Amino acid sequence: GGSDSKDDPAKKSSDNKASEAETFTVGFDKDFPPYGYVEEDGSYAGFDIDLATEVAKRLNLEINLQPIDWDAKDMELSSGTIDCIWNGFTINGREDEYTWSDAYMNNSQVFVVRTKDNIKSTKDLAGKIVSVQTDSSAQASLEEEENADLKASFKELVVCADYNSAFMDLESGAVDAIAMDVGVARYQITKRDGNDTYAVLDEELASEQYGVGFLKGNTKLRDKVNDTLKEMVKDGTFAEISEKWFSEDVGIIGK
Amino acid sequence: MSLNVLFLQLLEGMVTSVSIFVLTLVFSLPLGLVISFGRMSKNIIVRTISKAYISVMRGTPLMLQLLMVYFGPHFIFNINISSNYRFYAVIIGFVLNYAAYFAEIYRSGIESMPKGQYEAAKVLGYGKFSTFFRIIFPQVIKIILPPITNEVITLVKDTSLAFVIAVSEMFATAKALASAQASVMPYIAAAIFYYVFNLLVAKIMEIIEKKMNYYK
Amino acid sequence: MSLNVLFLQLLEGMVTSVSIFVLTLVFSLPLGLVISFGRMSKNIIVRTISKAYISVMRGTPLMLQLLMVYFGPHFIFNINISSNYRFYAVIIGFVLNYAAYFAEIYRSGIESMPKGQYEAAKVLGYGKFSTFFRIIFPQVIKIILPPITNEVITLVKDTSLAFVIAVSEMFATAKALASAQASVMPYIAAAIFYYVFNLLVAKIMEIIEKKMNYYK
Amino acid sequence: MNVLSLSNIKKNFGSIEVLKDISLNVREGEVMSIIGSSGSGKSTILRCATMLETINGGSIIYKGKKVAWENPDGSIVYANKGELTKIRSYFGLVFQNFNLFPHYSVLKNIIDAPIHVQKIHKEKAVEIAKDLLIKMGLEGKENYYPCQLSGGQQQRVAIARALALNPSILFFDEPTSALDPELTGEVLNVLKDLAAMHMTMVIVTHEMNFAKEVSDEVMFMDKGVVAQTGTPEEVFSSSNPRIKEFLGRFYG
Amino acid sequence: MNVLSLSNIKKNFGSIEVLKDISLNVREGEVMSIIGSSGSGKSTILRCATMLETINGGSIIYKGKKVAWENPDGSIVYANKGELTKIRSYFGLVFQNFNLFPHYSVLKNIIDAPIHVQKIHKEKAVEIAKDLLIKMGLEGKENYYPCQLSGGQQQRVAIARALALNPSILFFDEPTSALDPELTGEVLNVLKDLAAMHMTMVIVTHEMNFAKEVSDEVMFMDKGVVAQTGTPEEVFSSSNPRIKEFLGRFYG
Ligand SMILES: Nc1ncnc2c1ncn2[C@@H]1O[C@H](COP(=O)(O)OP(=O)(O)OP(=O)(O)O)[C@@H](O)[C@H]1O
Ligand SMILES: Nc1ncnc2c1ncn2[C@@H]1O[C@H](COP(=O)(O)OP(=O)(O)OP(=O)(O)O)[C@@H](O)[C@H]1O
Ligand SMILES: [Mg+2]
Ligand SMILES: [Mg+2]
Repeated sequence: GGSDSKDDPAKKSSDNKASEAETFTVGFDKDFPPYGYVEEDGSYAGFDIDLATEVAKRLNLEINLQPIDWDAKDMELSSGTIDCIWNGFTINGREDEYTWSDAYMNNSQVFVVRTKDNIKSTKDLAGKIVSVQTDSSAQASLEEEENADLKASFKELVVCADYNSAFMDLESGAVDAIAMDVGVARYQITKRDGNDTYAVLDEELASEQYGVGFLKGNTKLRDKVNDTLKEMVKDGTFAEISEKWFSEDVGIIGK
Repeated sequence: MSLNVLFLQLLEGMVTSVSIFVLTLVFSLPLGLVISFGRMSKNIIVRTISKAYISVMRGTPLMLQLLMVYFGPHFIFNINISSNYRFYAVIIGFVLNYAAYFAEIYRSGIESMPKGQYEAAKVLGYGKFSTFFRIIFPQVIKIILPPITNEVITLVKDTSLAFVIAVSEMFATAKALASAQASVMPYIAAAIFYYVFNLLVAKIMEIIEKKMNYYK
Repeated sequence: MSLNVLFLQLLEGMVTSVSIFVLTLVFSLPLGLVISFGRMSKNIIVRTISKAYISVMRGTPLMLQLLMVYFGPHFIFNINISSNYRFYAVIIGFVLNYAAYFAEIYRSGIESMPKGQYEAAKVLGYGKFSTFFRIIFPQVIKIILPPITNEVITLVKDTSLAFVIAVSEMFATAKALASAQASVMPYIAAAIFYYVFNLLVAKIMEIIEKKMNYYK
Repeated sequence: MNVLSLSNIKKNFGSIEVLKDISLNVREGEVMSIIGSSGSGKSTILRCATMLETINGGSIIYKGKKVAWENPDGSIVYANKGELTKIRSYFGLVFQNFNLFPHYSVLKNIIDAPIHVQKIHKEKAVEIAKDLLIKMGLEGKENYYPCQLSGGQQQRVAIARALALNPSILFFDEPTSALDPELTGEVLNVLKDLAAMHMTMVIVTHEMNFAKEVSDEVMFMDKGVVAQTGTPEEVFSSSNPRIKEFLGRFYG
Repeated sequence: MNVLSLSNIKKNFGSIEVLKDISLNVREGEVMSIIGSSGSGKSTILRCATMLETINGGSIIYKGKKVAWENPDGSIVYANKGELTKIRSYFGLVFQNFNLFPHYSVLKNIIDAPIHVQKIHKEKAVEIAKDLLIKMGLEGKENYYPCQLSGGQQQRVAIARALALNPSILFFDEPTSALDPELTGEVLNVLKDLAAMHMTMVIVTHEMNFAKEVSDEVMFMDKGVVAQTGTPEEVFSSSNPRIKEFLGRFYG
């Protein structure tokens, strides 16, 4: 168990950060559009990136966007090399592992299928091969007790490395469905330039909330960010950013 | 979570890793020999093709080669691929890649054989086939064991690349566990597995080397 | 997105990859020599430590070593690490790892030197230092160039491991672009980069080998 | 009857003419020594005769069977593969550096070719090999590896290996170079025994004493041509200035 | 004056006594040949005298300076490092297989030690080297590499390399084995020239003719002991049965 040993350095590094307090280092997965990814010109973009940038500006902190290897996120956070994880980061199931901001948007896990396959509901997935990204919320949901029957009905659950290869798997017929975050699913489907090729099942696998994760105990920074987010909701900036990425206001903070 | 429990959880991944390891060796060692013949062929076309093959296989990342082998049939020939093909694709990709490395090792060994051994065999009436397999190759094996050992040890660690086409070997499992438990223990378990596996491989190779030392 | 634009995109990553490559070689080649001396030392403590070092470095995945080097200071000594340390950690990790491989290559080369060369130098009055650096080492270099080339080519591809501690080298950039654009083109561009880089490295090593061929 | 006839052999390496016009005949039971200074082409003759090098002119005939001959247009033709395989069994060659197979024991070195080339039954091959080992004074060394033997012993294994195939003629390339006087004596005694058994032999040697003592015929080579051939007495008392110069030290 | 005195030298390899009780004195300007059968310990004597092996008993003295001696308790002491470095410059050794430095040109092989060991100025070293090359008949070979030279030429480079350090005594281990009669003659002539120049030399050789002709003293070794020492006439007409047997072939 590593949770005990984590408490002590946590305080220390958060104190330290407070005294420096010049920069705001945001850890994110640059492989996770539309929340965080690399633009054609090499800059980082995404819904969460825009939010974090705005928050930093209001707090008078210099934003430092740090793409990280998702597998190393906990080590990055506990060693103090990043101040928070902000990147479509699911609160549910991780409530005790981080100090969280308020949830700022809802997310759901859905199934993406090929349109021509005539899969309309999760029942139709019986006997099919379903792909899920390793260490994703969708995988966590499928491992849960309440979804045991659904999972058992699949012919096989394939754990893949990234969504790019998962979509190639779907396209080439090796898998029949991908369980994934709806936002990412929409982005990938649009990008893949074939709204007709893929469909998202209406039936959701699970729903959950995204939040900003801080090192356990770092309430000081969490409070500042939280207050700023609320302020942004109030003056409409949050809605504006949301419209830009999702054509609607997805915000749930302060509502 | 104790190391014991952890190892149990990693067990399935370990079996996959070891299978990839064993199957790769079983097929790439002979294939490498065939390619080394091509590389040394007098026929310029065969030689050029073998040379290009070795160059590309050694010059591009194995990870990309695995993606190619797995997705290639669909994207190039528009064939629907089945999920069962994953594991085969991993083996094919590893075999094709390692055969290129082994081919160069064989070549260096074969080319270092003194001409006198060929000449002695020729004068004694051996044909080309028996000259190679009775006289030359057994001696080549002795010479090339150390570089082969190097490649084999690299292979132990390379098995982790299989996850790029969703074959869950040991390291992928360890990574997932590390995330889920927000702990570095699975990594440590993985390191121990690799280290022990490597020690084992090194020990076996050492024994083979010793066995070969009955002469010279 | 055209290949041109893509390459521009990947350029920054390439610079990182090449820097890792060059710095690793610059430091690990001499360090490897020092370790090989340790490995051949008459002092059993020095020899055992060197042996263990080599065994662990070659026996565990480089990826884990990078994580250790970067996060170790914090988790073990409770030192605050800064983000600037990332790149240094990558270099330290690569250097420590590759030095172990180079050490074994040096050792094999040094041990293969005929005793007569040492004896000739001794009778002529050379001291230990000049015997090694004037007589033995220049000849060792010639012998070990091929295995060194193998390691160097592996290093080209290993640079992609740097992303585990968030140093965005070329391959990580390619992967991110592939995700953002839902396309395999960045992968292909990456493959071309590796291939060309490797060709270049192989060519340079070939030229050095030719230069060394002025004797024997 | 001639076991071997070389006629007008020419051999070039690139633009260098190493053998210019070499003819020699070896009769059954005859011992011929080839002497001459370094680089004169002695080894090359043996290599051409044993088909390790292809000739550029002339003809090679073993026991009346043509190995290679000149077409009217001057090009060289070799006999077909089957024929050559058969002719290979007529001769044996003991290399200057022996070229034993290091991964085979002494016994295996001797029996491997009989078993796998001549398809002789294994028991038979072992019997022949053991006989030869006794003859060569190597009794009890069956299971040694070449690296465990002294130079002289290795050489005797190489001779046994060649003899096991029951050749009609045996070639030796400098069988005693790099041996000390005692070992040299030992090896030369083996050759003398073979001569006494009427083994047909061609020996390239620097041992003038031996050439004089054991040969029926001596051939002196100089820069790719035969300077003189004859009985040992004829050659060693030759008035040819090149031969006199070469032998100078010997009588020194 | 004795350039070298070995007294009661003992040398074991593990439990094998290779040198049992060897004493010899080499006077200035003297040429001593060591003969004897293979394995009798000839090379080992040279290796002990040149400090390539440490002795297990006895003493070594060069020009009155003690290199190694026995303590009262029988243990062997060597002189200190500085002293040994100085004494090393008194002798040169030409190895049986030459041991030239393959990565250095002929010139560099000769001048490297004078420049880097004896700290002689480069121009001076080159001058000395060129003189020696002329003396050895190697003019114009300065920029060749050892691999481009014949065996005889390599040997002469090895001699020049040893002479360039201006030693008081020169050791040779089988300088002519594996050379053809002509090259042998050539190398022996070089040694004769050195003898004529009153170079002090100890030569292990299988060339009885040469030993007889050029030596002031001949030492016959047998199984780690000195069977006889004396003038060539004395040794070559010895009544010792072992010597007679060994020389048998020579007179044969
Ligand atoms: N494969 C080759 N390519 C080019 N030249 C060669 C080759 N083999 C031999 N020669 C040359 O042919 C000439 C004769 O060589 P050969 O080996 O027959 O001489 P040799 O009489 O046996 O000499 P030695 O007594 O030194 O063995 C030499 O000048 C040699 O350099
Ligand atoms: N390093 C060693 N370890 C063990 N035994 C050795 C070693 N060096 C030499 N010997 C043994 O010592 C004995 C004398 O060897 P040495 O080389 O001095 O003989 P030699 O008279 O020079 O013979 P040759 O004429 O064959 O050169 C031999 O029996 C040899 O096997
Ligand atoms: Mg020859
Ligand atoms: Mg000796």
